[in-house]
Amino acid sequence: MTPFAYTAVQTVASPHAHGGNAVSRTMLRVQLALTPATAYAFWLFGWPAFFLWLITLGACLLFEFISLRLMGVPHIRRTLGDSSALLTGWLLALTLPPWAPWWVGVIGAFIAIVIGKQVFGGLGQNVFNPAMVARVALLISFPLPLTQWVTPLPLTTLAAPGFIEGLQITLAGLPPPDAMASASLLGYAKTELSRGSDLVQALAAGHAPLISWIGIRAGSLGESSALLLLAGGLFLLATGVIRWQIPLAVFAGLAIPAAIGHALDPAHYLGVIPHVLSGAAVLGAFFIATDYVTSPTTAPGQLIFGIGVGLLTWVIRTYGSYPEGMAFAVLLMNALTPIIDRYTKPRILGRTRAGKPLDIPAKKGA
Amino acid sequence: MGLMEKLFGRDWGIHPDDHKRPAADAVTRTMPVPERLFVSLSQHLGAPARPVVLVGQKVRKGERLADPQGAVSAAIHAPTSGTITAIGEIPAPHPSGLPVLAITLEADGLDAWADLEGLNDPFLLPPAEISKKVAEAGVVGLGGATFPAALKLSLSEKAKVTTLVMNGGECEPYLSCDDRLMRDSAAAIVDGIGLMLHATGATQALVGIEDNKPEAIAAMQQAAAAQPHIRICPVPARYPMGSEKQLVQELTGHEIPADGRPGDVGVVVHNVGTAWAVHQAIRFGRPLVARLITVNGGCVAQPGNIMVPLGTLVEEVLAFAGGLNSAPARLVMGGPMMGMSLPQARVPVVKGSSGILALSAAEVAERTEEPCIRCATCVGACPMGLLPLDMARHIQANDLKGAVKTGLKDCIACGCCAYVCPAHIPLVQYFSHAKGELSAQEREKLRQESNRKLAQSRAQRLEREAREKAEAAARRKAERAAQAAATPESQAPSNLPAPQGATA
Amino acid sequence: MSDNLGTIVKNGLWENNVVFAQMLALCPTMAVTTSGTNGLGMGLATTAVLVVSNIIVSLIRKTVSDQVRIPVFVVIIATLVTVVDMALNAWLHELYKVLGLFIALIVVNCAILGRAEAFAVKSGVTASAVDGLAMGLGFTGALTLIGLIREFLGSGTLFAQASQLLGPGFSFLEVQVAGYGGALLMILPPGAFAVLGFLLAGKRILDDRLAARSVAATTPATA
Amino acid sequence: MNLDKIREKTGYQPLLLGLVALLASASLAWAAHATKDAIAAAEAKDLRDSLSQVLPPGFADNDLLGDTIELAQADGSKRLIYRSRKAGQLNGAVFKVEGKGYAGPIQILMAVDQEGRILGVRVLKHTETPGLGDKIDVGKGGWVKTFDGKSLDDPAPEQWAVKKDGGVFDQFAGATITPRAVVKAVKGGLEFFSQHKSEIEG
Amino acid sequence: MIAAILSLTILGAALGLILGIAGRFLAVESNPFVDEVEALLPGTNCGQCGFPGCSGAAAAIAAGSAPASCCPPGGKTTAVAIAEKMGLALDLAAVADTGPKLATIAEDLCIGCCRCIKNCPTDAILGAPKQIHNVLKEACTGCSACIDHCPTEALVMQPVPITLQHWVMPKPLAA
Repeated sequence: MTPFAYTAVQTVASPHAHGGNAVSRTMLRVQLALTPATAYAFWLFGWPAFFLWLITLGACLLFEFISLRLMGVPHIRRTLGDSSALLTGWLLALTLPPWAPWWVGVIGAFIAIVIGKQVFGGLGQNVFNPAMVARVALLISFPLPLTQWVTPLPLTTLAAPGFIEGLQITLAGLPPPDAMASASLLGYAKTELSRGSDLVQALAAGHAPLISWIGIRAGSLGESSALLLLAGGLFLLATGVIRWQIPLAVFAGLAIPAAIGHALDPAHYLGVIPHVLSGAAVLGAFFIATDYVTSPTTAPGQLIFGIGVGLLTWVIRTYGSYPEGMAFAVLLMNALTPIIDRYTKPRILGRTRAGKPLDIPAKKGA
Repeated sequence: MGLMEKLFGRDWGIHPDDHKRPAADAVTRTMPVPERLFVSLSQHLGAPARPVVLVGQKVRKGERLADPQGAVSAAIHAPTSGTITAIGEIPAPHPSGLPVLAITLEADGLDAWADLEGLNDPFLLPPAEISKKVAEAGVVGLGGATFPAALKLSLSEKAKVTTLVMNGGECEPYLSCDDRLMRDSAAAIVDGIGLMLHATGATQALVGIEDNKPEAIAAMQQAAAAQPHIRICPVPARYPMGSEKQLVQELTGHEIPADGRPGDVGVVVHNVGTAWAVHQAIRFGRPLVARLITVNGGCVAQPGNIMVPLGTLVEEVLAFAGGLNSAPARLVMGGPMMGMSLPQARVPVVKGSSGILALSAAEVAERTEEPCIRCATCVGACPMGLLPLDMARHIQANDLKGAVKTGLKDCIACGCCAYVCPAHIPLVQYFSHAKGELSAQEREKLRQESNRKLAQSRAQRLEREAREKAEAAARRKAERAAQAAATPESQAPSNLPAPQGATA
Repeated sequence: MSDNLGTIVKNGLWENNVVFAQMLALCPTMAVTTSGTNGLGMGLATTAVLVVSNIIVSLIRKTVSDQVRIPVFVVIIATLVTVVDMALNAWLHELYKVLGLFIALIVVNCAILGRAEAFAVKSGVTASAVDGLAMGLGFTGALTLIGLIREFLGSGTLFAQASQLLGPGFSFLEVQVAGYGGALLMILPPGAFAVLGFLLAGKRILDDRLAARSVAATTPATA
Repeated sequence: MNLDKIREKTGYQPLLLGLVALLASASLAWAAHATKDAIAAAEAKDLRDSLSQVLPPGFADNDLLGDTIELAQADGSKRLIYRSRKAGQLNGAVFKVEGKGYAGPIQILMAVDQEGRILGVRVLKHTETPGLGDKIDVGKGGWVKTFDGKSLDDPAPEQWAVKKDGGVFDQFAGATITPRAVVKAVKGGLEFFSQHKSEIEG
Repeated sequence: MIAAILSLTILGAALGLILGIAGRFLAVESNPFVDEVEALLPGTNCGQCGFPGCSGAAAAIAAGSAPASCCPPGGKTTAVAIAEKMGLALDLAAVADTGPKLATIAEDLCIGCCRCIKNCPTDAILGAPKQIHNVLKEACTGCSACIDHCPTEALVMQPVPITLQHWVMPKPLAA
């Protein structure tokens, strides 16, 4: 027998065991899932893209630190350590034009962290997806730098800007040379449509869907490789970080109207493949719409939410004035999340959906 | 609604590491009676028992120490023979560390039973007689809720119960006392089930045993082979399968209405351990004075199941079990999911103690609370279909009404939500706190109600007294006036009726 | 109610500021503050209506019965606003082109009815006039501040077109930040909400600090 | 009877509210009367100002507002033409055209001289993306002034397009649709003028 | 012009008539909250709030001149209930809820003067002249009306002891 001294330090309730899941672990997994696509995008767009990413992340952490400090939150280091701010910055960076100047990243970080998140009360309290708030605010405020896409210039090619040149592009805000100016696939389609051209012919010239898969085309970092992002998304599904409802519903909401429209009038409606594989569809479906804080909590609610995001994206892409609508769609559905949650509450065991106790069944064999 | 549930299923509950072996496979040990026992008077749900012995009195094992008091209560018996040395307060086996009244019994070492008589053919007795015997033996639900068993037996007779659900689920990790009991004493349990069937008037018994206990299932199937109305039903291992509502739904398909009892769907639920205690009480007349306890946890040197006399200190049980490897981070009475953390080791074992766990820091995995990120893992885990995150949010904001609206009263405190929460939010503690506050408010309301009545009756009394005084004064005045006016007689009669009219 | 005039002025300008403390009249606050000039113009127009309506209400306060109090006030305010609207259109046409849409909004500006109900109906003419002026100037100040911030961040200018409102002599107010195109969001409604939110937070912090300081000043030093 | 008592009478309420309404409407009537002329003058001045923006200074000496003609367009709707004269001699026309922009219609006012040369172009109203398409505003850039002096023959009809489409007009970085729409609308205006020249002159 | 002025005047008069009639028939006599608030108060008229009895306090609360938390014996529960009824925001931190208290009598000091008995609003004190008095725990509201009347300071307010049955799990400290 080993004698021991034991006195409980404080009164704690059950349970006295824990499954071991942690917020930081979840965030880490999301970052892991983003890494391959991001690395590929760095290769595709070179040093400026890397610098912009770095600046955005750094600014997010800085603004988070300042906000927490101002609000007098204890254990700032621990709160920073849950890396939610890092993830917000990362997602934001993935939606920016790769060669955008540094201040785009910094202002974006300020909007995302301070206005999008901390003003609402910090992690878990924000109504809207902070990265998307920043993305939309930037797009509306600074339309020019936010719509300047460049043709991919892989790091390994000779013409790619070197380290110093990359720094100049990001820090001095050198606009990309005219020859490099390009449009994303959706932007190109939108322009062609407004010219009154036939989409079938316009797309035949140089924008084969295959390229969407490999991702060598103009666009933000997060548009660059649907394939790698898909792999990351599947990793999140497999590790249980996200559930299947939102991604599937987003794709369904986007693909079904796209298929119908394309079948009816291919000259005016893009097909399913360009819709799903270009723009922010994959990134949005797996990484943005699935944000825990701003999406519904129940499975049916998540399905409704996802379909709404997909459908609105399609509507904005097709009829709106912007070529891409994922960010707007996510924000709009974020606003609906409390209502969706309210009407998709799970049924409580022993109660009807309305919350009344179940009737006592008539006794059998009495 | 129906389609929704079919499509998405009710994927409730969790699958924690069960940690049941090797404790479940270790041979059951019986603990010798320690020198001194502390028999708590609050070993059951309901009012504490009222002691019927005096300090200095000698008792034999099984003699009654305390009578039930009130509608819901249970008798308490001497766990061994010896002398009563004190009746006073000792620390309760409860997280609050508050004192509880207990009888201290100095063992004489003989462990001599009182003269007890069992029944040879209890099936000839009317069911009510069985319930009475069970009540006399002080049997309570041994699953942990400690509801007086006899009450449930007799209540279910009134409620026209057709099915007796026996809970052998033991879904709590670490615990294996029911498992062990079923392996060792399957025949006694089956006999107890038979007696309970008789007492309740139910026509069939369904014994739900989680499929992670194949030995227990086999033993029970063998013991019940001859009795077709006692069916052994393996159920999938999933926490909290052993919770009443979940087990009844799993076995019978009936959903117990909220605020209702299993009786509402023609079912009564008892623990297999209770069946064993009923068997002991009816066949041998032995009251509940000892129980099988699982001693387990990372700090326990030789985990296993031990038959312990009630009133033994946790400290002594741990010592008998082989001591501890290291100082525990937390001592728990019951299972890790719903058990109570103990303030210290010098608290007695009671009827509801299914396990004593000495958990290491790694097992407890204590972490600081972080902000909720609304990941909704808790929503998926909740076996009741609640939204733990919303309830906790209401309680954090002191909005008890909002919490009740979101289903606080339906919460069974199973701990699934807190177990899976990545932000380490002590959800169950929020809910327990809120439930406690609610009942405190309820009590306060009742108290104010009665106070108001008292104040009103006092006000009425004062008014009456004042009025009576005034009337008396008026009467005296009138009398004096009458006397004074005795000579002019004509005025007296017209003067007198006035005060009388006022009183009427 | 009508304590000394100094308190009334302080109340209107700061303590009980229409926008920052009472959070009234947020509709015009959000709508017109796309530039400092617009804010100033709207504020001054509102102030004019507020002063006159306060005076009239105070004058007739003994005559008006409770039953028709609110309709009477509304008719008075609506008339005043319509007159201001016509006058601006006729004689300050350039400003009218900017503010025209919003002038009509003054009718439903709860700050005006609010002051009539909360102050003028209980106070004398002088106090009511001072209250109207102070509240109006507080409102003007708030609108101008919000307008300036939004204008600066949103279009990189300060007091653009101020000379059209105040006369050519005030063209020195007009500032243009070279090389800054502005963040357009700030001119759009979300920018108004964000700026107002930050200003409200700022005022709270300032008030807390002032309160803490006055407490510190009144408690004698114990060291 | 004092005022407090009278105020509570049921009959007092209609009297009071009626009186207030009477006074209010009377003062409104007076104000409307007093400002009527000034408002009309200010509005006429507005229109005149915008018309004179597209005309070179001193180009016209007549009152354009008083010298208008309505012509039917291809779709049947009417288009109002203001005729400019110097010393009684017709020397140009001012009219509105509409282009289909990126986010909605773009209203353009243009002036053309007798030879079919553009005297001036101004965008009156548009909903183009701020920061991108809104450079067609004269306040945000001098782009619309590049139309001055152009006619249907100069540049050649196939060069009446933005540079990206092989034309002579600049487009702005990030936005092609808006300038394209304006060019198309102005070209349409010129064509309209050349078709209806005789009617305008007549 | 005349028509516009005339129609507006008639409209004003007509609406004024409607309001005048409505004012006559729809007048609300008293504040409806008073009774409801009084029902929430303990009703013991102990006077700790500083108002003449519970009805006085209810009137003051309904009129807004007293806070919802003005009833010390009612404690947090009553304050919350009243605030809810009145739609008021309640600063719970301002409610100094020290927990329920009970009057207790120190037996060695009590001289059996019966003065406390006369002042107890709920008849919670038992006793006779020259006998040691006793407080009925169930009936004591903790209003402390008796305390000042004890000539020997035998009456003391003591917190109600927490028992296992009354224990409430503490709220987790927010992170």
